[in-house]
Amino acid sequence: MLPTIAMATGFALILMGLYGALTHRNILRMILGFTIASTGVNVVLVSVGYMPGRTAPIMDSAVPVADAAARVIDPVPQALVLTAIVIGLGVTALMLAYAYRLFRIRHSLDISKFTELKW
Amino acid sequence: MTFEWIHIAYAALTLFIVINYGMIMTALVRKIGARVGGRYGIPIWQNYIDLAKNIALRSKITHGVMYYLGPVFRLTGGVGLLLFVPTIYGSVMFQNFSYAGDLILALYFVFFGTLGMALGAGESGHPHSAIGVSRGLAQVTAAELPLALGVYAISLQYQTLNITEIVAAQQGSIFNWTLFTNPLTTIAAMFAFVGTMMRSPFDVVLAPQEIPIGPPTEYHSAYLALMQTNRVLFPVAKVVIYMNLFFGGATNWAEFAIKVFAIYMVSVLIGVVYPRFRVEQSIRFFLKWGLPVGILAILTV
Amino acid sequence: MKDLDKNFKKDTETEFPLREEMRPRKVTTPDGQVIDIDPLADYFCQEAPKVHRKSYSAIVEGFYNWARANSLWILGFGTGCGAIEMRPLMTPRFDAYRYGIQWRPTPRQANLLVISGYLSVKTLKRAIRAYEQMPQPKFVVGLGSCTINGGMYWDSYNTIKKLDEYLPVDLYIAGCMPRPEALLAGFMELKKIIRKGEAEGANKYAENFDWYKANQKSVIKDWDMPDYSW
Amino acid sequence: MVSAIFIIAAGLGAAFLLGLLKEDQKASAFAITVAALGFMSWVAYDWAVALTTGRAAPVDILTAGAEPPFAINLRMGVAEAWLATVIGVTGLVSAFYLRPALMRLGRRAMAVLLVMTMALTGLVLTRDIFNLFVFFELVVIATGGLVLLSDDERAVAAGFKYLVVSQIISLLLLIGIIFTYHANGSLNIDDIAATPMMFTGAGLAIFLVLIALMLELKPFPANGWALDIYEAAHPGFAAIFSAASGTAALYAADKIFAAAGPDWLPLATVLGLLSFLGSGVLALKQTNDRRLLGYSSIGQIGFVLAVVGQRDILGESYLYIAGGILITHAVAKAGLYWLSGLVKGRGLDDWAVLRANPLLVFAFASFVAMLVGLPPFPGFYAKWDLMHALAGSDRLVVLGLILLGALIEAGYMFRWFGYALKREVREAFPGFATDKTAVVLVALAAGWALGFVWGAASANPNLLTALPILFALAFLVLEPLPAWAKNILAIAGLVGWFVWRYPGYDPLQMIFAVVMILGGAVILLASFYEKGRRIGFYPPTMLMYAGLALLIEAQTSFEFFAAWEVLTIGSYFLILRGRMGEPHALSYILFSLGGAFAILAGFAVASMGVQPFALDNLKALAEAAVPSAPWVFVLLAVGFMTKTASIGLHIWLPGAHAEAETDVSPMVSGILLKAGLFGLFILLMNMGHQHLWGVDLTEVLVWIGALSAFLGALMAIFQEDAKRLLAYSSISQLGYALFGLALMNHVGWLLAMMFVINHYIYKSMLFLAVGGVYKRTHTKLMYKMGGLITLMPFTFVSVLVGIIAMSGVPPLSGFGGRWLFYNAIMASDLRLPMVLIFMSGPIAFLYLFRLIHTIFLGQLKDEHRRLKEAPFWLVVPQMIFVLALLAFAVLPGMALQKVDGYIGSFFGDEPLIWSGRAITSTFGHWNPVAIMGVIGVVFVTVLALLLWMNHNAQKVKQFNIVFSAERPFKPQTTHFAWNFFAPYRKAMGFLVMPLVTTFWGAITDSLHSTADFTRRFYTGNGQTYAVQVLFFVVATYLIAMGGAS
Repeated sequence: MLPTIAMATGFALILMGLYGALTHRNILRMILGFTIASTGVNVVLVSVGYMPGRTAPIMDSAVPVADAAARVIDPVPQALVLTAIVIGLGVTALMLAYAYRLFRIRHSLDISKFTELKW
Repeated sequence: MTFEWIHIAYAALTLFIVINYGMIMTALVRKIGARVGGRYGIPIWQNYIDLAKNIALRSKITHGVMYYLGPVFRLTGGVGLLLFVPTIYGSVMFQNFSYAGDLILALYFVFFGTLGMALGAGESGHPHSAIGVSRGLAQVTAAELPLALGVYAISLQYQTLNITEIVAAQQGSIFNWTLFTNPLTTIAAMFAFVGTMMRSPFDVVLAPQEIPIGPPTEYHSAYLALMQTNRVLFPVAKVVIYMNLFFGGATNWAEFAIKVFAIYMVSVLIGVVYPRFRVEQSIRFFLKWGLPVGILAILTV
Repeated sequence: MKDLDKNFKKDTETEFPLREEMRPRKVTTPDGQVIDIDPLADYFCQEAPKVHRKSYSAIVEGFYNWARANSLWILGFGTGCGAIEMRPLMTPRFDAYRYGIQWRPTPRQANLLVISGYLSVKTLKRAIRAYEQMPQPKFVVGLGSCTINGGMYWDSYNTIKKLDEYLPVDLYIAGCMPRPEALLAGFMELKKIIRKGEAEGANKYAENFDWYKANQKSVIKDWDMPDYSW
Repeated sequence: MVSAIFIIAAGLGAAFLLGLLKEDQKASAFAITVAALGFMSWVAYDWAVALTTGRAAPVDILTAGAEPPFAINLRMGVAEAWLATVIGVTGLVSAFYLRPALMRLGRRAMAVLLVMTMALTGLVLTRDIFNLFVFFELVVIATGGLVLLSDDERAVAAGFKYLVVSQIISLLLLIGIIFTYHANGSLNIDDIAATPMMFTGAGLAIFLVLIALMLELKPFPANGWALDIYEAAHPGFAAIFSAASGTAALYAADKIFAAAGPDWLPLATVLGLLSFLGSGVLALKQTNDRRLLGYSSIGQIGFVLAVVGQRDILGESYLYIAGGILITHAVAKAGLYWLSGLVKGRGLDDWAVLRANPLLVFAFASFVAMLVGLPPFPGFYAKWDLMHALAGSDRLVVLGLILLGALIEAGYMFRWFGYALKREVREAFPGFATDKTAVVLVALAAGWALGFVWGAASANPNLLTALPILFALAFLVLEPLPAWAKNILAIAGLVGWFVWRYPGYDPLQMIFAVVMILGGAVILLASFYEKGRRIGFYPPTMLMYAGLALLIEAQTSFEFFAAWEVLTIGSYFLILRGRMGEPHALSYILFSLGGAFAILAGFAVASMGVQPFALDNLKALAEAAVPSAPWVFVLLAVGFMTKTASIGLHIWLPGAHAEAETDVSPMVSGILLKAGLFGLFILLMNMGHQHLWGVDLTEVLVWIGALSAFLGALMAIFQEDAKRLLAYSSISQLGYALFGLALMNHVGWLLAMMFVINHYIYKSMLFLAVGGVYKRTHTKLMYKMGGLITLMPFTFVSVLVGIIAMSGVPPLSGFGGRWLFYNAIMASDLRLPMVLIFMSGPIAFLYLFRLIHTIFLGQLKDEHRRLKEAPFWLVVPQMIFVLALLAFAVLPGMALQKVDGYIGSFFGDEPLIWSGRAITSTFGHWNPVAIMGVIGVVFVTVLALLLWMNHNAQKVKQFNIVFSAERPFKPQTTHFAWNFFAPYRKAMGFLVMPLVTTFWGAITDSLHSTADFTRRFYTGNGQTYAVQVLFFVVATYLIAMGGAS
């Protein structure tokens, strides 16, 4: 049940984020939308790897290495999420930097004003 | 057949006969025309006198080399055409140089004189000459078409391109003539015949007052004399081809004289009856009437 | 009644300018070179007419003269009202063809120039050109009194009076106008002259070329052509 | 061997190392960057060589010390190694190219460049899909950074749009990855391959991964964002973006497609073809060079994607084919972007400045040829193999669409090349930066080297080792020599080749070799008149002759096709040299390539994918009555008929021949057209009568030949331009030859053979003559000339002899053709087409007379009074031709008797009997010597007579004409020349309405308007692009599912 709710929440976040990113003209709002969407993706990632009744895949005294495979949840999605978050951060930072440069050029954050390149 | 020196003498004899025949016949035709109009007409020797007069002229001009050569080409074309076609069927003497080539040679050699004349007239620099040439060439492309088809049809009919063999196939009875065995082809070819004899209705090439007689407008004296000679020789040579292909050829000079005269008169009769066509009118005429007959001829043969 | 009275004669004091197209000019060739063009010298043969001797043999010349007499080709060039009298000659009633007389549309092929009546100065220029372009031997027949002494135009400001001051006339046919019968009779007379070998007008023209030219030029105002039209 | 992990390590390490440097140590930073990139390239190259030569085996590099799937693994195989080399070298070379920009922005920018290169290599090497995602994101970030290198402010917006779309792609990719993992429990690509997923359930997951990867390939139409990058980014980066990024992304997609299984391949095929065609059409309307290159990149990547879609049938040659196209594209596109950095203006015609450096023009030409897939570059070999594989598996639609796409690409690329060569340079030119030029030349060298490698690896002969081609290419090096020296070499080469090769020729090859090789040498005599160095003339000329030389000797379909392409390229550059040659050269190359592609398709279908395919096998194909045989016939015939310019495919010819240079016109008309006839000879000799829907195809050819002969002649008579007149006449003459061939009887073939010789002689002669006149008068309009006979007597004689021969008037050789023609049609069952031929004969007479009259006769114009005879070296070959024509007229047996026997061996009959000098056929006889003799004697006699009577004629001048007793006004108004056959136009003009031109014009117009309409789709708004991407994904999914269910 729990993974399903998490996954549904994740997809809902993705859709909300995308909707926000694609309907708002303000570049900052768009970036925010994408951040929300990538958070949603992360939730989905985690929910896919979750198994009910198991513990976190951390090899310490609580979980001996010998029976780890039976007691921990799948560690791979967790690792993926960590990586994805880091990358998401990088991309968001870059987008914000771009937003700054764009504002410097045109004194506007309206995406529809940057259409000199077309056709 | 191979070449022997005596052939030259024979050829000269043919040429002599045909030129004299042509001189008299064309004068006679004019005389007949005059009589029909109620006139007495020119003396029968008038062609000879005109020829002598033109040769006797004292001052001459030349516009250049091609101008000079034009009449030479013209007469060579006429003489050659005559000599490449057997004149009298069955006679060794009057086979001329027909071993040099067949019907196709005759068909294409017709253009030799035309080309030379056109070049000569061109070099005279006279715009009227060029206009005449332009008209003549334009008209002849359409006029020759039925003949080409007719020739194709009879070579299919007789399965040969050899004129002697074609004449041989028509011997025996008058009903063996192509005229009767293949009337469509004959009609098609006669379109071309009438179209290329420089007589009305197809003589806008020469329009005497508009473009003073067209291509030869600058020619005079001996040039003109050569062209006059060709003017009597060439039609006869051409008629000989038609005679051989469609009217059973000739086995002796009397038959030759009668048949050539009769065939020649076809164009004369049409000429005195019909008024002149403009060039595009005559092109359309040949495409509308001559071409379908020609196509029928090659399809039905 | 000479032509050369002062009302009629050309003003020779002031030079009449050449027509624009006959004036010397400079032309650039495709290669960019500038060349001089003198139309009169470049376009026209400048030779004077030659006197052509008779054939060495009297028999040949006799034969030639017979042929010339029996093959008279008239240049179809009507100058005055007499031109109308030429046409009936082709009809069944007169039928000049039986005498070997025919009409040709180009001077190159004609031997006989018929000046058929009065000759205005403008037409004279054309008649001279046509005459000069005919090959020798060539004959001139003057038709009617206008060619003899000006006739009814004796005091005209614009027509010449005596044709033989400009062209060598072989024969006049008098009358105003002469009937076709008179023309035929005249041509018969011309034939006789030719047969006798006396119709040497072309040689006379060549021999007295300067005199003829001076006369011609004294009445023709814009002489925009070479002295002799070949 | 250094482990491949060091490529990645070196990239990352150097990037970190740069962080330690001080901001102002730019030179050392750059040195480190270059060293790192050099190291990366070297490692990759080392691997590539080792793997290719078999010194090393492919290895998996395990990270984190565990086997997959528990750890990420990288794989170094042949493909990976070569692609990593391409990426590394592109990065390295671009670093040099970007040096000023990098120095300006400092070590950070250099680090980003290193990361970019590293990440792209990683994309290629990794076998783990999540790792793939990571490298992708690195590429995105690095791209975002490098876009800012541009001086163009608009690049910032472009980069942002790119980031927006990248966000969406990464969302899709991540979701796809996690569910793929969920479905089969592994992130390792090889594990995914072990459990292929169908279109259901987990299929959606793999679909998301695939579509995300394909979106990275910028598929049409969801690619507006990428085009903006291409247009606005620094060209040095655009080169990386196109060459390296494209290559890496494509290889990544390929890995997943390999894993996903063959069911997904149609998706790649469809999307690939859509991109290839769609961006090709849109590129037609582009005016900005970089955006055009962007479209071209997308198209090419689409092409490779389509090839990926065929991997199930390509088998072992997959790497060779896909790699060949991919690498050619990478090199060419990088080269072109680097070139674009040398050009200041952004318009296509601004590239005219390249003319300042012939080497750069050569580079441009090479890159264009690479993109279009012309020999000797890898794309050519790859395309050849690909087409054969497609034909072998009956994927004819794909085959057709790929060829269509290639043709469209050739259209805009060659148009652009034409601008560069012919348009005016608008502004003063400062000169090229040496380092950037050097970078371009590196790409050029790489392209040619790859051409050699691919040729060597090909199962077919390597073109770059063919002696004639090497000889032609040698002239590139010899360009600094003066023209006369090169000309001597060229002639010596041609003659030498002929002398060396002719003992091995059969009579048919012999005739064509004499016309093409020796004939070429004779025409080259005319080239001696050119002074100076004549840069750019000899390489294409000799390339054309090389193609012809190889064509004659071709044994297999590959040799034939390669030779065909080579001669096409050579002749294209030759035609382009003409003063007004630009549009005509373009239509020439398009028709020629269209025809070549038809030939390629024909051979591919004929061979059913089996190589090598000997040309003789066509016969087996016909005898076995394979159902595809008539189609092969049609394709090959259409291909050859584009070269012979048969009616319907003729519109390129008049301009191309008329606007060419004086000595080029006879080459392309007298010689080049014969290549088409040679092809038709081969085709008909082997395949004979083919029936399609009950119609005998040779009868169709007869009709086409007759129509060409007729309409060509008819159009010729209305031309005012002398060279155009001759060009249309070529259409007509080649129509005759085609007609004779298609009659499929002995005499008909002999007729065609005679036309090959005759047409070569008289058309070369006439073109040289008219060219000589053009040299003097500076005009080709005939009515502006006149009366040149006394000024140019030799030229006049050659024209006179030429037109007598051509019109078929005895006694010259044209009559022989007419005589054979009648004998041929007598032996045929066809009747109606003859009507057209009968008409065209006299019509030819019309235009020929017009040619000689309006130029040489009539009134001389003022400005031409001082003209001289044509240059000596133009007259020399003409006089040789005159003698040849006379000799051929008297002794036709000299050339024809052997051929007659040879043709007899095909038909098994002997219709002609050669006795002494006379020839007798079944129907008639022809004695050339007797004809010449009779005409000669009569002519001389009559002339003597005239001289005796008229020897004393007075020579007069041009205005001494009877002019109704007036005198002419001016020569211009006295010369009757303009609209010479006005009555003919009144009667027959309706037949020469430009229907064919209108037809082809409508096709190009509709393509252009489609492009103009469609490109409005790219609004420039980043959000719109993002929405388009989403729609594209959804639509593709729905269609794919619909197609699968």
